[in-house]
Amino acid sequence: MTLNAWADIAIGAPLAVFFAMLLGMRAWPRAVVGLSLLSALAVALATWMMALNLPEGGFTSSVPWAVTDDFSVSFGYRLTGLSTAMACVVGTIHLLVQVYSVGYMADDPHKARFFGTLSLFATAMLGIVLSADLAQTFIAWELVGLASYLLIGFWNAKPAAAQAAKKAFIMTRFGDLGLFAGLALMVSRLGDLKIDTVLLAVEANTWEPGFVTAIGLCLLCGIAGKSAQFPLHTWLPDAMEGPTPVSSLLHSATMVAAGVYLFALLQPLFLASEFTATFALGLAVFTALLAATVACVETDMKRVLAWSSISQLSFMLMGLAAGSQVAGFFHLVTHAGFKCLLFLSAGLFIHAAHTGDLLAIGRKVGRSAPVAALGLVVGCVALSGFPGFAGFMSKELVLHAVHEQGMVFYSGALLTSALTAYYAFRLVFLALFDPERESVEAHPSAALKWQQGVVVILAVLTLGIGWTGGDLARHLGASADEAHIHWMSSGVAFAMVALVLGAGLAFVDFGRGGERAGSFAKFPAMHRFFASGWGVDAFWRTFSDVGIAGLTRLALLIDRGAIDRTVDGTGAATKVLGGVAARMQNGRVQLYLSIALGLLATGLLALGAM
Amino acid sequence: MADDLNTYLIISCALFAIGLFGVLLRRNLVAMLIGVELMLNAVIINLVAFAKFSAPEPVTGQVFALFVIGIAAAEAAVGLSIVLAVHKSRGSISVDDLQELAG
Amino acid sequence: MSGLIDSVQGVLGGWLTELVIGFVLLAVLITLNAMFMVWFERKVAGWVQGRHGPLHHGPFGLAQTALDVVKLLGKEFIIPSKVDRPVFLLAPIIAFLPALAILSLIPYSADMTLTDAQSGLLIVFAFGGLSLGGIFMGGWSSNNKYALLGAIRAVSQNIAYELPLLLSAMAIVLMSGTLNLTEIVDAQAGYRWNVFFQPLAMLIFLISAAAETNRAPFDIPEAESELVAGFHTEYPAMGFAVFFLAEYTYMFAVCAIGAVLFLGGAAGPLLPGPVWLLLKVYFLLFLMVMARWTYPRLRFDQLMNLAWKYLIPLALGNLMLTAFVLKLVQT
Amino acid sequence: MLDLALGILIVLTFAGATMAVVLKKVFHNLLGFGLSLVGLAGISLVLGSEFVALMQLLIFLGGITVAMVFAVMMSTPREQSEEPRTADRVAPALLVGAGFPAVMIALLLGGSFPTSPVTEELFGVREIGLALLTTFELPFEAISLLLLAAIIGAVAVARRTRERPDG
Amino acid sequence: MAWLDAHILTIILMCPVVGLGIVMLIHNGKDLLIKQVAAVSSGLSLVLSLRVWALFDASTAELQMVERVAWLPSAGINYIVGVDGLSLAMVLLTGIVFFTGVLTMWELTNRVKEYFAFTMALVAGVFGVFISQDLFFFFLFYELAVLPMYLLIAIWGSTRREFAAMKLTLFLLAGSALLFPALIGLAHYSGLNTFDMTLLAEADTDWGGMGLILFGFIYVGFGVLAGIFPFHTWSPIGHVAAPTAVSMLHAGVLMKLGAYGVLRIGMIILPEAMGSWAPVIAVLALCNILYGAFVALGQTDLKYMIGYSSVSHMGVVMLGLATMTHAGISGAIFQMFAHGIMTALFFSCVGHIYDRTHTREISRLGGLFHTMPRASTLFIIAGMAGIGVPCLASFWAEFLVFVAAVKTWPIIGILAICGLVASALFVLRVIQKTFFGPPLEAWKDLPDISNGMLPARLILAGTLLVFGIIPGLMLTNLDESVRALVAVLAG
Repeated sequence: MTLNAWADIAIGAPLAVFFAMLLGMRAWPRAVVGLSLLSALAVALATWMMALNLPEGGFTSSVPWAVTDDFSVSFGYRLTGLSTAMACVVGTIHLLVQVYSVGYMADDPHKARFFGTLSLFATAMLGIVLSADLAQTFIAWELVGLASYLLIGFWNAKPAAAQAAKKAFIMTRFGDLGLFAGLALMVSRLGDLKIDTVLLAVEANTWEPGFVTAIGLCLLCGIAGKSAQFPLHTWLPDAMEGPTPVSSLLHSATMVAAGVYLFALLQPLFLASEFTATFALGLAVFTALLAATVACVETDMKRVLAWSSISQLSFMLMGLAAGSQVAGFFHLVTHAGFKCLLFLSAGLFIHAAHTGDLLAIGRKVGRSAPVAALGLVVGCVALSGFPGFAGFMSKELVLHAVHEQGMVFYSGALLTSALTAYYAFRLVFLALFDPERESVEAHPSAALKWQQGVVVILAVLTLGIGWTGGDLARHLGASADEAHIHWMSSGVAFAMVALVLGAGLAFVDFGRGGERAGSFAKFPAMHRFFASGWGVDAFWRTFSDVGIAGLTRLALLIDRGAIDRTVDGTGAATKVLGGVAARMQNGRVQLYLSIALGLLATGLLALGAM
Repeated sequence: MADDLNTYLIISCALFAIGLFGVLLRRNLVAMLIGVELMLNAVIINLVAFAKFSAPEPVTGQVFALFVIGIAAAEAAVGLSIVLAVHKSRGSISVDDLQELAG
Repeated sequence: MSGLIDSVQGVLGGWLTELVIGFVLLAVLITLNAMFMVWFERKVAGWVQGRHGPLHHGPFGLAQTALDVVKLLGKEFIIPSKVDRPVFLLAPIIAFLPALAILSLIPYSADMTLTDAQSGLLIVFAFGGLSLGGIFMGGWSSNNKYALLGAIRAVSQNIAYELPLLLSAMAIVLMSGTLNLTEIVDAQAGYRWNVFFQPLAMLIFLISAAAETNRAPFDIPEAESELVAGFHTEYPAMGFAVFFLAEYTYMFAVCAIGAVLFLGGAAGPLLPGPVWLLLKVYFLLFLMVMARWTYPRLRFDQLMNLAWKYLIPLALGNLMLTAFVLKLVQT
Repeated sequence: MLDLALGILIVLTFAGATMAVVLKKVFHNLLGFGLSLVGLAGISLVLGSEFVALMQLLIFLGGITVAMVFAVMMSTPREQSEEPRTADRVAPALLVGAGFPAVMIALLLGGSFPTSPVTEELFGVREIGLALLTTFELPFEAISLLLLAAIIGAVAVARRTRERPDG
Repeated sequence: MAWLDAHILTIILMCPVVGLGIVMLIHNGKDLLIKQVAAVSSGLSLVLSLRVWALFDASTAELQMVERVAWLPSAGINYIVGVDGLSLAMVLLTGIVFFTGVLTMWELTNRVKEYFAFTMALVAGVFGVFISQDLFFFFLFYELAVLPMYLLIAIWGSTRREFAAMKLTLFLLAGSALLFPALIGLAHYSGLNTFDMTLLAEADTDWGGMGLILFGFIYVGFGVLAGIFPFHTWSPIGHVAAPTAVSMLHAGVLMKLGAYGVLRIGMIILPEAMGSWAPVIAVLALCNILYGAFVALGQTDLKYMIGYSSVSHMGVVMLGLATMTHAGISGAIFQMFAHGIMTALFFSCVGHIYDRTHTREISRLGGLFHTMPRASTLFIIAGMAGIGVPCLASFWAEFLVFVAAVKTWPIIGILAICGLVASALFVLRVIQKTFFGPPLEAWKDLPDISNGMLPARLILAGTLLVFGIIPGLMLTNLDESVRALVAVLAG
């Protein structure tokens, strides 16, 4: 089978599931689930086949989709090392999440809708990844937004879920405006948006620097929206209202990864403008720090993970913005693995505890769920950057790249690593080592087997994935050296120090029992500040309440006060004029006749004069 | 004089003027109707005159004059029936008493 | 006499002279006719009612009417105080003149016509309508409610019967293809009188004619028992005489037209044309007089019903049938 | 000769028309109107339109005027008080009545109409009849429909009030 | 079949006319029969418009399926019908909305005969406008389409229906008052003394300043119907008052008449004037987009919200036309089509909800997703189309328009793109408040869209999807015609 066919399968199979669901297969949920699993399997297979059979120099194919004289949009696949690697991540994670969901959603009456939409999610994400045309990317990008909207709001009877879904959609849409504007700006210089065309144009360096910067910033806006960077990140923690498998998929391989992937894809464009690159780097460092501090004080398990995702996404962007595609992308891959693991484990915990509150989980479940605990430990160790584990390997590369960009960024990144270690171990300690643990009865269920199986598989994967850096770099077309860790460098040493400091503080705060409030609580003002997410959420709420609502009120005021009043005023004026005319309509035929003849005479005179 | 078109047109205009004057002056419905009929007759003179002097086919003007006569008859029929109806309902046929539509 | 004519001719020109002479002759004819008719009516009435009628003055009482005229001429012409004077005075003349005009159009023989108008028949009807003017002027100006009621009756009756009159005549126009009275007579040459082809039309014509001339049984405008004397209640002496004259003239004219239309006009064997015409006219007049003394007067609503519900539809049907048959014959 | 005839007719017409408008009693107006119609028919005759002239007599005089007389007799008591003829009523009527035709006459004299050679030939009833049934068949039919409608309408209008005796 | 193909446009026009005639002959009480006649007539016109679509030759910009009958040659008025790429989509749109509109009103019980008679008169007018190639007939049909609106709203409407109907009628008549002199002016000042639009377009008349004035008249006159800012207020109020299918026709088809008129008469006949007016049009279109979206955001009534969203979307159409580029104009026409289908779907869902709950207040609704999954899903599809979600037809339209706008007027274009967020805001807000959340007790047992009433909505949703996934269906047909137009506009 050709690469094109595999790509067709990767995109088409899940889409078919979605349409089947939409067009009435909802009535047979089990069939949908089966079909969905089958398609996920096909997708995973296809992505791996593409990656393994990728010819030297990549593969491109496209057919015209929407053609106009000014520009055209094509539908096609552009398979490169980057895209196939990403596709593998998406395909694999998607498969695992689907399998996990079989157990997780076993009792939900709407599971057909769930699996259908999940498939749409995969289609959309793969659409982004495999796309040969930025317009197609944009379309898929929007579809990802739609699918995430539907999934986050899956339990839409819950007002919080509906609200979160709306928030996610609107905030990412804010970013998409930038993306759209950037694309539109590009189209004003190019005939089409094929990625090759764009990259060639960037390479040719024919655009004036200001224009490149403008495009870069616009695109960055879109990336910030999708990948939850400051200031468009607040939707992500709220998105935890969705079912856990969704969170897992959303955070690891799809949606948020899309932004990072786009950055990686168009890296030359961003790097072409020094300002854009530096700005992106600065933004990433700032976001990473912000998110990490919030994660340190957050008490809901999934929200901790969400903030951690934001922070880790910033790390990826740091790597990319610093110029290292391998570093940034490798971190994406490893993060996909361990974050997925963490979420799925969290899902098990929450399933058992019926709550997401960390302290409650520690008290109610703790170590009595061994598989979940295993997942949590492996995931957190990887997250914290423990040497030899996945997180460490990729993060080290990122730090290395950032180091070259200046000490300010590097120190910020380093501080973030320390905080990462702190909140990762805080999570472990709070969840597993609660001295006041209650006794719990286990809930053995057949459905749980699916989930536990997936967690175990992922844990194994996470353990191994850190060592694939060299292969990945080669697959991306770089030398394996780029993924090589210089164990004996000062960078590793600094990282180790950060890890030890962070983990140590976590152990001091939470490892030994006690009040379990943490060091941050000792500075209440700072704690409050962090807990409120640095006030960004409040800012957006104010923006929405004052800015948008104000504009709305203004528009309404104009509409009702000015325009409608003018219009109705015209009506009233007509009425008055009508009253005047009615006076003339006094029932005297003679008057009418005189008027008519007067007009006629005037007309005749005018005609005579002509 | 008798073979000059303008003579007849002026006759017609003058007759029209008298009719118009009548319509405007009088308040009696029948008298107003008479004025209207005079105006119609002015038109007939016009048509017949043009038929003689300038129409390519004289018969056309005459035919139109006949149509005008026919319409005048119809108008008179309806007008007079209205006069009778008005008289029956208000006992007067002066337009001064018929101003309910005045605004 | 001929000298006088020539001298007049010298002054006025040929056709005008002819006209003047013609009208003078007509005036004579009219006067004689009226006088004769009054006598004739009284005689027929007497005959119908089994009595004698006028007897004492002249042979068969023929001078009776002449004496009546003298009496009328000698009477005082009283004008009531509240009448509309000009109209009151004008009314009898207006009533009389159109009848005279009609008589001028009758072809008295093949070549004896005062005016041989192309649309003679139309002119006849146009003037026929005019004679009504005298009646309503008289009725309205008299300032008398009987007179006004009589005028109103006359007007509505005339409007109603004008239609069947015209329609029945139109059937003849269709058959002869002309409006010229002489040509209509010519079309009946060889005793192909229209009465044989159009008996219904003639019947309608006669009935309508009686109504138009306010003759009994259609004499409700002057119904003595209801309206005293109708529209001429207030007229004394000569005024009354002229109205009387007008009525008999009009009767004569209508019958003359009837003779022209249905009875072949002046055509007839042996005798000269005018004689034949007079014979036919007086035959028709005899019919009308007979009708007067035979039938009771109609009520107003019966009168209207007769016109609108019977005569007009019948006349229309007759007209359409005629047109249809003519088309059939032509093709 | 023709000029003389025309002159007499014009005098007749305008005398009648003036009576028709100025006299205060409607009945007199009608008589004036009748007089004017006779003059008008004569003018038509002078213009060679015999048939039109006859129709003017037959329909206007024999039909419309008589109908009007009928209406007057039915509706106007003789002693009905006459409308006041004050200056504020006469002046505007005079103004418009004179002004509009003045404009027309001014325009008329200002320009000239294209004239074709005068046809002396009299167009008789036959030609008019043919024209009515060929070229002008549609308007002819329309007129007949109009008349029908007018008759029905007149009857309906006159009758409706009869059903409302107290109206 | 050949005869049919040769006269297909006239036959399409005749479908509603004949339907109207038959309906008028049916006895008043036989509602079902009347509805069946209406359905057959509308179905036939839909089938025929599909046939037109199939017959259409996309490789030429010429008018196709032309029929020409001399009517008043002396006045330059002829009955000319024909379609090119610009009107093709509109004909299909009318067919679809007409058919689905009739099906949507299947449950009508109040004065059925009159309702369908007026609807068919309206649709006949709409078809006429879209296929007329003669200014006189164009105007005639335009008026025919506009006037039944008054009765349809005033008789079968709801909230403040008389007021709304009157306001709407006055607005549209005011527009017509501008149009009529403009159309006469076109025929007169062209010096050709013809109303034939093709001839007028081909003549190289030098319009000069008169062209600017005429274009202004045409733009405002038609623009009133297209709901251009600030002449839009009649539109939402009319939507609110109108019964369901009338709203569908109103927003789906009637408002398109306005934009189509500007395109067909203004731009094609007066290209130079269009060039001068374009900036004004673009700025007003931007006002429409942003302003409409913000006002929509402030609405509490479902139909008002959709009404203002239409204002916003019509802004996209006008913006596309104002770019005067191939992509922009194609996008504008695509948007006319897509928006027509989309609002029809919107209103048919809202109509269903209103019929069941008897309220359209957003604050009184909630959790309908669980009681009416079908209606909700369809509404959400329409909503997603409204905010330009890909794979639904309007995405392509907006994409093309905005990209072209950024190219022609970068600032206006980028500001217009911001409108997308605003529209996303109000659509999502309404979905969240109306359909999501816990199901309310009051609406718990309300029936969903029945199987019988579903097909109409499915046709609409399906059309959105098909054209969203295969935009080429639309763009290929537009290609040549728009190219010719752009060439004219470029001088």
